[in-house]
Amino acid sequence: MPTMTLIQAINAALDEEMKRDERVMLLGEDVGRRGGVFLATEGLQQKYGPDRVMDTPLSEAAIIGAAVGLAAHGMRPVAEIQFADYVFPGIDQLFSQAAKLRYRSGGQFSAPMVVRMPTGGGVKGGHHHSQSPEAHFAHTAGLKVIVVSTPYDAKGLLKAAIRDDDPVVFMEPKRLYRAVKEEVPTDEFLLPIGKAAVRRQGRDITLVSYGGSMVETLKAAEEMVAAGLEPEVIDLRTVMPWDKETVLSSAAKTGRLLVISEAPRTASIASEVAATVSEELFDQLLAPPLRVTGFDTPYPLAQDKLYMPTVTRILNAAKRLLDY
Amino acid sequence: MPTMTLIQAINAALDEEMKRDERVMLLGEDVGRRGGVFLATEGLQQKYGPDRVMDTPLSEAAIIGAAVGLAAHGMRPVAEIQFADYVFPGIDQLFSQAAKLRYRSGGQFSAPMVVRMPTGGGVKGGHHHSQSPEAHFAHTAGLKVIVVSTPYDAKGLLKAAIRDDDPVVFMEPKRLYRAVKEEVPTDEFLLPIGKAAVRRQGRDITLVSYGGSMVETLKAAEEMVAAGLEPEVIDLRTVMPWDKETVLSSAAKTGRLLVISEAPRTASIASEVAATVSEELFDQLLAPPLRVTGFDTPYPLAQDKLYMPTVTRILNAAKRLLDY
Amino acid sequence: MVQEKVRFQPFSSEPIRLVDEQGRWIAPFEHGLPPEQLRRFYRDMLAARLLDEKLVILIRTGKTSFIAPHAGHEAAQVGIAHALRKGHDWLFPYYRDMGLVLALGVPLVEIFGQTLGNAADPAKARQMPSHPGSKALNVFTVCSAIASHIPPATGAALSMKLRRTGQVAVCTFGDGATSEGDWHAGLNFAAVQQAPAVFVCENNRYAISVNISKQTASENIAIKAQAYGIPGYYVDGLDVLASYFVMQEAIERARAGEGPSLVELVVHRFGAHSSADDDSRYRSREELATERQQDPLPRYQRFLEQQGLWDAQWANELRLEISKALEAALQEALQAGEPDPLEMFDDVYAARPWHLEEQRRLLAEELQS
Amino acid sequence: MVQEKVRFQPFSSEPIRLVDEQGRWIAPFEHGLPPEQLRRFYRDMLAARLLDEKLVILIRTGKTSFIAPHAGHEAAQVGIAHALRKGHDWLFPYYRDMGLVLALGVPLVEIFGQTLGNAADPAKARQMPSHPGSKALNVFTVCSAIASHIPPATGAALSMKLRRTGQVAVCTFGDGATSEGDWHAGLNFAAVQQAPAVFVCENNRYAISVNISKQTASENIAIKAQAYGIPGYYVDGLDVLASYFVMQEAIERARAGEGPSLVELVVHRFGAHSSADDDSRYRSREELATERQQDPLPRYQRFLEQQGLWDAQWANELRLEISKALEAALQEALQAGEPDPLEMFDDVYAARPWHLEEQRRLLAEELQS
Ligand SMILES: Cc1ncc(C[n+]2csc(CCOP(=O)(O)OP(=O)(O)O)c2C)c(N)n1
Ligand SMILES: Cc1ncc(C[n+]2csc(CCOP(=O)(O)OP(=O)(O)O)c2C)c(N)n1
Ligand SMILES: [Mg+2]
Ligand SMILES: [Mg+2]
Repeated sequence: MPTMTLIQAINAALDEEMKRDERVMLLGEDVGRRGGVFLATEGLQQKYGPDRVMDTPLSEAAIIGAAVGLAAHGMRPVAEIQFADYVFPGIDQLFSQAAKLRYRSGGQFSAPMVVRMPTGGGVKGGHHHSQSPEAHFAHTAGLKVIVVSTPYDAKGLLKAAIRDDDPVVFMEPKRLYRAVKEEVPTDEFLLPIGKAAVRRQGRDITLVSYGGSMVETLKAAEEMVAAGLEPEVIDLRTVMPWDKETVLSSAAKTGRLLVISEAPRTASIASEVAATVSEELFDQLLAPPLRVTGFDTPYPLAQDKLYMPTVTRILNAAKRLLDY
Repeated sequence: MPTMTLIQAINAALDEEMKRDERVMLLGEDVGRRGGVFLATEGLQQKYGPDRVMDTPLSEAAIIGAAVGLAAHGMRPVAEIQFADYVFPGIDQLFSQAAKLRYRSGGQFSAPMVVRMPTGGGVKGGHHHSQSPEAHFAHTAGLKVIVVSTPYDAKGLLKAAIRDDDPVVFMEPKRLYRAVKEEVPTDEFLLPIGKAAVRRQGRDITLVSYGGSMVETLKAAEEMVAAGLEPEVIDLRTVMPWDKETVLSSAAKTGRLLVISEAPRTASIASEVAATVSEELFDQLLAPPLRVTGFDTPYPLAQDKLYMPTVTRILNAAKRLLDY
Repeated sequence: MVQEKVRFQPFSSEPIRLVDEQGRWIAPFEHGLPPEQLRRFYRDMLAARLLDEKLVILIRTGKTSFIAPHAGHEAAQVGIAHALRKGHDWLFPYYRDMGLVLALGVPLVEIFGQTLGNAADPAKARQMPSHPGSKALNVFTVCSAIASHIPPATGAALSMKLRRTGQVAVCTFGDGATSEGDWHAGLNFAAVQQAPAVFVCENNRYAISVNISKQTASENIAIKAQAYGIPGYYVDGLDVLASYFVMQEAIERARAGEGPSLVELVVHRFGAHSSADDDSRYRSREELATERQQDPLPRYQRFLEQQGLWDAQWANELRLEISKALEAALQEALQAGEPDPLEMFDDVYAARPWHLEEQRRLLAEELQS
Repeated sequence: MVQEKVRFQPFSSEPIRLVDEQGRWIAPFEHGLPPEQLRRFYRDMLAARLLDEKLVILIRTGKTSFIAPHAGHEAAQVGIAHALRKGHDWLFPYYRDMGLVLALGVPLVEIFGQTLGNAADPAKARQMPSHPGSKALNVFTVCSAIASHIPPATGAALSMKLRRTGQVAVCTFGDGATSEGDWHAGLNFAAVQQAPAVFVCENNRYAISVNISKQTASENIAIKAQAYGIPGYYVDGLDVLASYFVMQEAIERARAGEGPSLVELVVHRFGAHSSADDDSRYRSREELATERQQDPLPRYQRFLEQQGLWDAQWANELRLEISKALEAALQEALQAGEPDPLEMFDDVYAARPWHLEEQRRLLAEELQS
């Protein structure tokens, strides 16, 4: 089995799906000749031509909106938004059109499309190349939302997203694009949307995270292990619909829940998971569900690393839970 | 003291602030000659002229974006978005420009502006005249977010918002515009942004709500009282920053928290309040914080009333808490 | 498209007009249409007008919650409907297009079902009235958010081009819509890709209360096509034949692979913006009276008279027949029951995830208790 | 604005050009500028070029994380800078405008501070390099989101008009920016209100890798002004005097209350899009070599020579002087320390609400431990 980086896995998934299904096409800013600013679509225009790997004008509304029409008419578009931060000029297309088309038409029309976007901080991107807007998508009925953290997942989930009959927002933590390589099968495999991965079994505390923050979460877990603890680590992978079952059964077992995400804190995915777990497991918890999140500030260039949950911050919160 | 509806209170607040400060101006679709589709700005163009009460082209990006420039240059613009549902074509202006201008310029520039919008359901508006998008705003650092529920508050808080040095999103539940009248002083008064109102003192359970859902929350409270219970009812009024102190001290007293809001459930203000209270009062709670919210579906015309938290739904949840 | 078939010049300074106020054919070419089709235009315009009147009654009698009257737009809408290939081409309409979707063949029962918001609405009564749609007829369900359907129309046209389906995407909107960013984004992308789309502005010179002078400083709407390197046609939309022929040329041009165009059909809005509006607040009754003098129906009647195709008895019978059909469909729609509240949780996704199952269960319990 | 002062026609089919490739003055009017000012243009273009080279070194040596080279844009940027009233008019620049803000007077130490992202950045190092701003000079801090500054420029211009300040808002952007919805929304509103704004496209025919042929199907950018009923000027942006004189006319037109205009300055982008880009992936080296032949600096040198204003020694000294100033400012900026991490919580709002106090405390504790 070959090893791949996350970006290579994305590229492979796109390639395979385009080969498999003629209706699959890519569109976005610089996805064609340049192969994307992160090279996610490298080589694909050469292979499939400019009609199926299409450079668009600089307009996120045009990209997402055209994807809606392409999908409604029978194509399987995969749109790229160059950075998650730039989804906002096109977000009405995502919210008013893509997310609601099936519903408003009573099931007559639908928009099976994927909107891919690099997300998150850690690459010295400042305000507009670092944000993690997944809560906006998850709060909007009609969208599925995936945030990957490994090459293997990226491939299996992107392929599943492309075949899904609903609009899927597919978020790729850019700081992980080339961070690690792992073995990724070259033959056909799909991963189920909505299913979390238990990265580590344990019984003392449940750490729930996803996306870029999985790095620090896993590091923190290692340090805990070194200190003789047994944390259970869950990677949500899909944040809408998120895998409540897996989280609840883990938290019921450990009695302690810590949710970690680099997105801003207020009204976040972390808030949702914490609120739900406290609602459903009140009696079985040994301590209150806690959150370690990004701060409620715009993303500051100078504090590119400190803005996000650090290992220290995660460990401090875990200690609070364990000492409770 | 005269009695006023909520819409009259808005109109009065705008009028007073325009009289007081020449820099205050209004802009939006139909706000001028027509006085707004809900007549919030009725009579003001006649009084202050078309330069200070300006009909704009049909573009929310132009409205919010121009407000940013007007504010940065020294005016005090009050922009109207015709329905909260239509903020999305202009949301990048709110998120990328208004919310981050002070931060990105290191405090050199700022955007003291208000974006008013009718919000929420209950008027047979279907998908696009019923939504409650406050969580999107609250999740975005740099914005203050107010959702009013009474004429008195509307006047005092709108005046405060206009004088505030930061961008404020001011949300007006449209189903309350003409629902009730109450006494509203004609002389100068301001209400503090970020301060909740305790609508009813009690000790058995804390009901936290805001905006349109205050109606059903208060009705539910009345029914509880009739059944011999003493609910405490809190109207958040500001959802960013929300008044944690008031909520915590009430929940600490009653031991039971129910948060009610007609906005969709996932990653909502209700989630945030529930998660925070469970985090901070874990030991003092007698039952898990619960939420009664709008459903995670687009807003359906046919179920205009059932989509929102009904009195029954609130009472059922309260019963769950009280029987816990 | 063969050059000799090109009849119209884009960017004219006066609106293109084939029939004058007196009903005279003033074009430099023969219309060449059979009497049947000429009468059919009248029939559809009359049906549109009578539907409008019926909708007004439904509002007055409290049977529906909202309407957006289309009276004054009939010639434009019927011209559009006849220029596209029904059930083959796609239509991306907006909320004022009831006359258009009717002429296109959307069944009256569906129209009334949507208006009543009951179980007769094939879209399950989730949107306000005036939001029709039909998968069967390729009518993309209307979305309230102004201009938000423009980029999807571009996308559908792109799909038609990529898959060589020979279809065209026709997208309608009002003058106000042209100010939205999505309008610009959609036209620009369509033009770059030479997608087979026709963008049609039903310019009634008002966006609710906002006069076009506050909407744009451009001479007219058609000239905005210059920004995209595509033709822009400035047309008298009270003239059904001008609307029809220009639309046809634009559509066939798109079908032939020559790219999109922008067609401006100048119309009047005889009613208020909607049943929620009071237009006397911003529009003088004199202005309205003058516009009503230019009603597209009598004008087209004069044309038929001049062509020797008018017959008072035929017209009376037509009116009766349409009225009956309207009433029958309305009655049928009225019979339909209320939608099942639990349908609320369907069609959010292709299948219900756990959280919607939970929320559905909560409501089901509430409804049972 | 007095009619006789109008020199330029909008919507020309060829770019407006006052100095040809050989450096000859080819305009039908006298330039009437004193030698000092003509030399100043050269000085500012050279400073812009040398700054660009310095920034490239900072990237190569790992001292900064990002730059967006402006080489090839100098004539356009210096033309703009000199046409506006410094410190009076407002500038809404974009990330490729380092040469422009320098010519406008933004101190080099601030520019380097912003580039280094340290405490020498008056904006507290919150944004990526290439995002300058200055309250003192009315330079609206650059925002990364393309075209998002257009509606704010319109708003500021509106404020200038309403309060009769006699100011003008000048707003710059690239060719790619013209595809965004906000660009359209901002220009349209400014035109309706006849706001004193000048919208300036630095058209280098690339948006990162996307050639203008995939960006828009319009003949050029200037013609897009037709959509807003305002003049659009198509200008050779490698000609500093053409850029200057056209900008001056557009700005004074706006100041005189005659409304906004769109100015297209056609330039070259000699570098890659940014330090994160590799333009050999999408742009042939031959194309680039041809463009480099049209370098605006030698062209303007030829003009000065023809005017008898060139002096090799003066030019050498100038280069030395600028290089020294650049190095001195860089050294000064390098001295500044890192920003205090706790500053992260400032300027979100005018004052910190409770949740930011809490979050700040959390970080403070973490930093102490
Ligand atoms: C994005 C958005 N903003 C605002 C509205 C509210 N609104 C509904 S119709 C309308 C006016 C539309 O005018 P126009 O495009 O000219 O069409 P007409 O109604 O005149 O046919 C407005 C502002 C909306 N539906 N969508
Ligand atoms: C809204 C938004 N979308 C995408 C980007 C990413 N991006 C940065 S620069 C750029 C190209 C801009 O090209 P152009 O406007 O021509 O300016 P130039 O860089 O050529 O000077 C893109 C796509 C962005 N910054 N903002
Ligand atoms: Mg109109
Ligand atoms: Mg460019």
